[in-house]
Amino acid sequence: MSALRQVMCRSTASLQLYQANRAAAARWASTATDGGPLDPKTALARPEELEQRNKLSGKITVPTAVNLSPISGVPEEHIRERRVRIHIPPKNAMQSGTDNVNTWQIEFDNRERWENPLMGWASSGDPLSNMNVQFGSPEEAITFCERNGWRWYVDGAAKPKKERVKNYGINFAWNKRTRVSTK
Amino acid sequence: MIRAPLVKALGALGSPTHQMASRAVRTSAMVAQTPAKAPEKIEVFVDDIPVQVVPGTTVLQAAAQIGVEIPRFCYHERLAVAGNCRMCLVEVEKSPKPVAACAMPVMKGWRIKTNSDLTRKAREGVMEFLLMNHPLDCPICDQGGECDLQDQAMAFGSDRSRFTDINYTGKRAVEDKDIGPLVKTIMTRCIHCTRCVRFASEIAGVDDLGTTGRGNDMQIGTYVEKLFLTELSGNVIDLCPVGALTNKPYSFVARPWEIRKVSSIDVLDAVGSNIVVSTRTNEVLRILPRENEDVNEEWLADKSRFACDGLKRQRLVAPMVRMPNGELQAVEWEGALIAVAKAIKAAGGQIAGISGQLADLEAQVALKDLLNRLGSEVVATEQGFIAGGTDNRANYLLNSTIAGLEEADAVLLVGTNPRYEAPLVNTRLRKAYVHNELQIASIGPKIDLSYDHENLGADAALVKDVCSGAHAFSKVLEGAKKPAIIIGADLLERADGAAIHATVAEYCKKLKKPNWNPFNVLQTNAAQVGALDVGYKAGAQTAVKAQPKVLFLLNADAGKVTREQLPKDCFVVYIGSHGDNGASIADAVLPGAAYTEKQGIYVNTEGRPQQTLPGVSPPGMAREDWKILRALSEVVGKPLPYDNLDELRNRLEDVAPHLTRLGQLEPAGDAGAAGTISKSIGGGAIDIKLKELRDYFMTDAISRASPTMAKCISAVNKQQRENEAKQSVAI
Amino acid sequence: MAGREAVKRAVQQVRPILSVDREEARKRALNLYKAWYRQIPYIVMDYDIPMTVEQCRDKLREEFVKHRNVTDIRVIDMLVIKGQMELKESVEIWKQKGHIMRYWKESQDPKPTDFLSKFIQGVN
Amino acid sequence: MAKIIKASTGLTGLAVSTNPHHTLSALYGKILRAVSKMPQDASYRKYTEQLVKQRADSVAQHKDITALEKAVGCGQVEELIVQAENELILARKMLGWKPWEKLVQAAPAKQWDWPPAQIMEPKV
Amino acid sequence: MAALIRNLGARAAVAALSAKHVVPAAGSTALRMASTTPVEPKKADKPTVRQPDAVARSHLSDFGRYVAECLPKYVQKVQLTAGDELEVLIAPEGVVPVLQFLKDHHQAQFTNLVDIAGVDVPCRKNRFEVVYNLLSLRYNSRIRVKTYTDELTPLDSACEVHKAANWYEREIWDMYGVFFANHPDLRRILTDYGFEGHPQRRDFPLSGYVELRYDDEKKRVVCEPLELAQEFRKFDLSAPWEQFPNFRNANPPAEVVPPQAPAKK
Repeated sequence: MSALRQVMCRSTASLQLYQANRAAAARWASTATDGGPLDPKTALARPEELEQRNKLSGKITVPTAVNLSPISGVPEEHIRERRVRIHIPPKNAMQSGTDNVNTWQIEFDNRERWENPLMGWASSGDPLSNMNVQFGSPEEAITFCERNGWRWYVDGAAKPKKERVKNYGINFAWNKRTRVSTK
Repeated sequence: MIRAPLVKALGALGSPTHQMASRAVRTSAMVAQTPAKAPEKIEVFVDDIPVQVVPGTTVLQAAAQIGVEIPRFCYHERLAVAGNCRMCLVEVEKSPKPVAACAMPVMKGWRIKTNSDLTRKAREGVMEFLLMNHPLDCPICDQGGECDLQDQAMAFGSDRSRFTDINYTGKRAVEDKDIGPLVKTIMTRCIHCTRCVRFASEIAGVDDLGTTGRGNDMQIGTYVEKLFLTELSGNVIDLCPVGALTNKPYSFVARPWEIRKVSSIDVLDAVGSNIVVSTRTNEVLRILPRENEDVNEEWLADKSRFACDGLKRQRLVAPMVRMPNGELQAVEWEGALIAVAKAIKAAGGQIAGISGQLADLEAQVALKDLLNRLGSEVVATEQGFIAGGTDNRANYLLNSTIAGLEEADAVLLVGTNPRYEAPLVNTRLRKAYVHNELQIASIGPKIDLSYDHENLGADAALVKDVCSGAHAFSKVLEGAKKPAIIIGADLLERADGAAIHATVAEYCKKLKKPNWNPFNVLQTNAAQVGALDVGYKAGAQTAVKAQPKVLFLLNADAGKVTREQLPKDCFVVYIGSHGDNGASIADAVLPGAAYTEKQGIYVNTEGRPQQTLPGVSPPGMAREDWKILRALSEVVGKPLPYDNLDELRNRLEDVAPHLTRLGQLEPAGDAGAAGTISKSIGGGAIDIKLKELRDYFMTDAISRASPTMAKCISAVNKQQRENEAKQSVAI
Repeated sequence: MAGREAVKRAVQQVRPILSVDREEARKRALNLYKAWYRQIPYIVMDYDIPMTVEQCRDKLREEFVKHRNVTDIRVIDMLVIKGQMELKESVEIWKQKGHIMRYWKESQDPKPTDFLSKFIQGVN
Repeated sequence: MAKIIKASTGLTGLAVSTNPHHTLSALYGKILRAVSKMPQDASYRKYTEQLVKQRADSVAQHKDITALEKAVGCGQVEELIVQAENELILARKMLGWKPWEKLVQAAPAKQWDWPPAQIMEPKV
Repeated sequence: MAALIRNLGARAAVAALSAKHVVPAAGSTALRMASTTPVEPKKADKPTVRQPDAVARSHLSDFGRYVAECLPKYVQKVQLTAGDELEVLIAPEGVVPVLQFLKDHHQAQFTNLVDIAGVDVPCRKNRFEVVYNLLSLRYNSRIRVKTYTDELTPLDSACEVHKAANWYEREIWDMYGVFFANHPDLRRILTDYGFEGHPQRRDFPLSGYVELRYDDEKKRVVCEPLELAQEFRKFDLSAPWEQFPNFRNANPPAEVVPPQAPAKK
């Protein structure tokens, strides 16, 4: 693997060097004819700087899975001890619309709250209880959690809805059981 | 359900399984894609987007398939089509006038326009009419913020009104009705969608609600003054698209937008209804149903919905130890744990555990593990069951499944009243009765099941008759495509319970059909199936017989164990949330968490494991039940090998892997006792505990602590007294 | 499980931040460590913090060792960049005493780690 | 040759040019030469050549500065010089960037979708 | 082309002036009928929705197409948002070339960098969008250049093109944690020294993770994990019914400008 990477790095680097040379030559040519200024940055740069710049303009090969928890700024206890639940928010039983349940959400496990001794408020030490992040699919949410180093579980896969045939005429059917008795 | 932490040996983060996740999703996508064997589909166009639908689909359903929700008030997925609010009018190309989307089946090639000028104008017009008589009292209305009328007036209504009559006659005003302690009515707000009427007559099977008058004088009411008393009355609150029917105990408590919603599971009966617990500032405010087609559809029984105020009363908030003077005194956790540990050490392995009605699976596993480590095997459930019948899972499950009962066409109820033992199973039976020509018979006392059924009598010997094929109803069962026999769990506690069970199981082998298991036991306790699954013995007497020196009562509150049955020096430890029967006989009380305060698995009567999620923290010094047992084990010196829930779930997976596949049903085999039938069915009448509505409301520690449930009982009693008085006057 | 392995081995071509291989990243981290190490006496003096140079160097080591398991080149680079910025803030005396003392978390009581004390204190 | 016709451009930092015609035509010539190194079918070359030639023609046609400014219609002649200088720098940089090549990287799926985070599968 | 863009501003202004404001006639009948009067053949006038000028739109989409044609290597998509705001969506490699082109090209001259903004969309593979708002004083026109990156991929700093980018990029680094390569002075700009995390990320809690207080014994400010005496209330303001379906077709959030101009008939 590492050998491969080295080779790749070398090839890209040499390619870029070549390109840079060519570009420099072209620029030199143009300078010769036009008498215009060179790019001062390139002209004045030291060779090692140039080399570094060339190196960085290439690509490196790294594993796809990354763990960003060291640089995300989230305190360690919230990474080690929390679990993320990935779910679709349930439809509110009080209403019939579905416009706000068309998304996957992540939610952290509930942590302890206590009663504030002075005022009787509900106190909490959990900054993440108010987080609200939406996703289009559980995979996106899983990727997000894994990149941030959180443990996760997916709760309640999206079930396809049952098709049901509704019929107005059944209200007036001969079948006494479906005929509505009160109006 | 994909569970990350369970995938072992995957490093510290327990990082799992794109693979599993994607497979799960892929299969579900495939299921979604494969067309059902349904008749050929026809194509219609909703806003120029082609949709394939089965013939007979309404316009509204076709639009919903591509995510276009047509506004509606009277239409409800699970109720009959009424078509009287007219809000769902949409334009269909080449149709001279707008059509009511909820009632009109689509025709091939129709072009439906849900956002055209005509459609919008029609909606604006309907909305204007609706608002003509609807008070503009959203600020003092409990529905405000989750009101269909409010939202749809915003979305689809006009921005001004032509209603000037307010200066002359004013808006219509209707007298409020008293229909019970659960549902508050403000009838002026009613828009006559008749959803409540349809629910009462179709689903609940109570023809109490109806309309009187016509036109502007139309009113929803109970015809004569009476209470709307049914075990499902709370659902009309959800159904009401406006604030006419609201939650009485919850009135003026909170606004919907400031509430935290936690998806959870109800444990007050064995159905395992999916619920949403609404909390704010560490308080449970109300409980709403959550849609689950396989369990509770969209409904919720009244006890599950309204007993949540019992979570705040009678709570155990500190550990207590009985002092030499016989009084329980609150102590710190250290003291209580040490006291219990001392007793355990003194007992020397003579320990027993009894798990009650509301215990979660985690605590049950922890208790069993702890007792095993201490050298005891005696763990039992509080509720009895037939001896030796717990090896075969099918013996104690509702094998036809709750959703499956909807398709049954002949059902025999033996010693059970599903209406009050499991109201949402009863709605399935009623649904089958209405739509599927279900024939029902019952053996037991005469009861009202909200649908017509034949009472064969109360004698236990009838079971033998029917199962031998001699009885008239046997013909019905044998001729049915999907017959089912449902036995009440309480019945099996009888002395001849095993015989009844075996007889029925034998007969069910005969009735069996492919993909259909007719043998059913209707459990009443949420914890029962889970306990039997992880290897608990059935019946509190098992534990009593062992004459233990230390007895653990895990949420055991039914009062089946008394001090007299136990040895004098027995040290009783109660772990649970409420100060009820269990705590009163205990020597040490360790406060546990109620079902809204812990993450725990409960297995419902059909064997479906589901988990609750914590919405609030346990009050005071109360802790999650399994943590108490874990802490105790460390004090005793035999620490249990799990420190957090994930590790405990791993242990649970070792014990019973099917119980960690949450939400999924594991089919069980045939029912049948392991041994031969020892006893024949004795005579004697079969009795049922929950015969009437008043018996329904208080069945466990939480509902016994609930003031709302007490109000319900007194309302039922009052209504009955009044009825009797009226009858005596008439005589 | 095969799929899982594939996920583990999957690689991507990305733009480097500072370093193109592990060796370079390691060098950068070491350089940063050295720079901090040399600056610590001045920081102790300038900010007049109630800590000895040794204590500071222990803390420095602790902060670096905390991230010993990081293998991703780019994450190492980002950590180096952030460390560099912090060093600059400290050296230029943009920070104040409180900021420097924050590394020691003095006012925080250590949280219980074993099950029983967590249980008795009632923390998750 | 050309007399100074104005005392000031009225713009801070922009001095009056003494010989705008000469400067402009030199600059335009350089731009054209730089651009001519690009491939024939590069749109940037096409459009720039077209515009610069047009302006160079105007410079050649109109000896009077006011008339020139009016003919070009893009500000004072000093501003035209600035524009031409900018274009020259750009053209030279463009030679290195080669922006006429095919798209370097297609946008990942869903990158530009709005609103994001919606479940797309049909419900039934 | 130059004239084309230049005229744009003036035309828009004229159009806005000449647009008819239909004031309902006095009298109750007119007022009452206003909402449900038959739909006129002309599109109903909705004063709350600003209607973009068609000429301006066509000019902007022409210019967008022009940019895409000149820089096919970098431009992924060109779109008009909110009716008449031109957006050029580019690959992250093209930040410097595109900005340089827009700044120095005769036809563009977007010499003012108004601001640089960040957007965090956690569900995407590249979760951050970086948005450059540019203004051309010469042509009185604005353009928005958008690109994307994730937490680890550096973007090229625009400082070598626009000096103004310096602080804006520091702000984005501070708020989102996007690293800008070749930035002359990349360091925090808004947060306190010692602050960890990037506050504008969607997964950063409103309350933050730590709290500061003055410690009387130590005589300095100390930093502790957050403990809220009163927990923040969580407001769920989403409604199950789409709130403004009537505005659904008002000004679409984004319309793609096709690479080729539609064939003229």
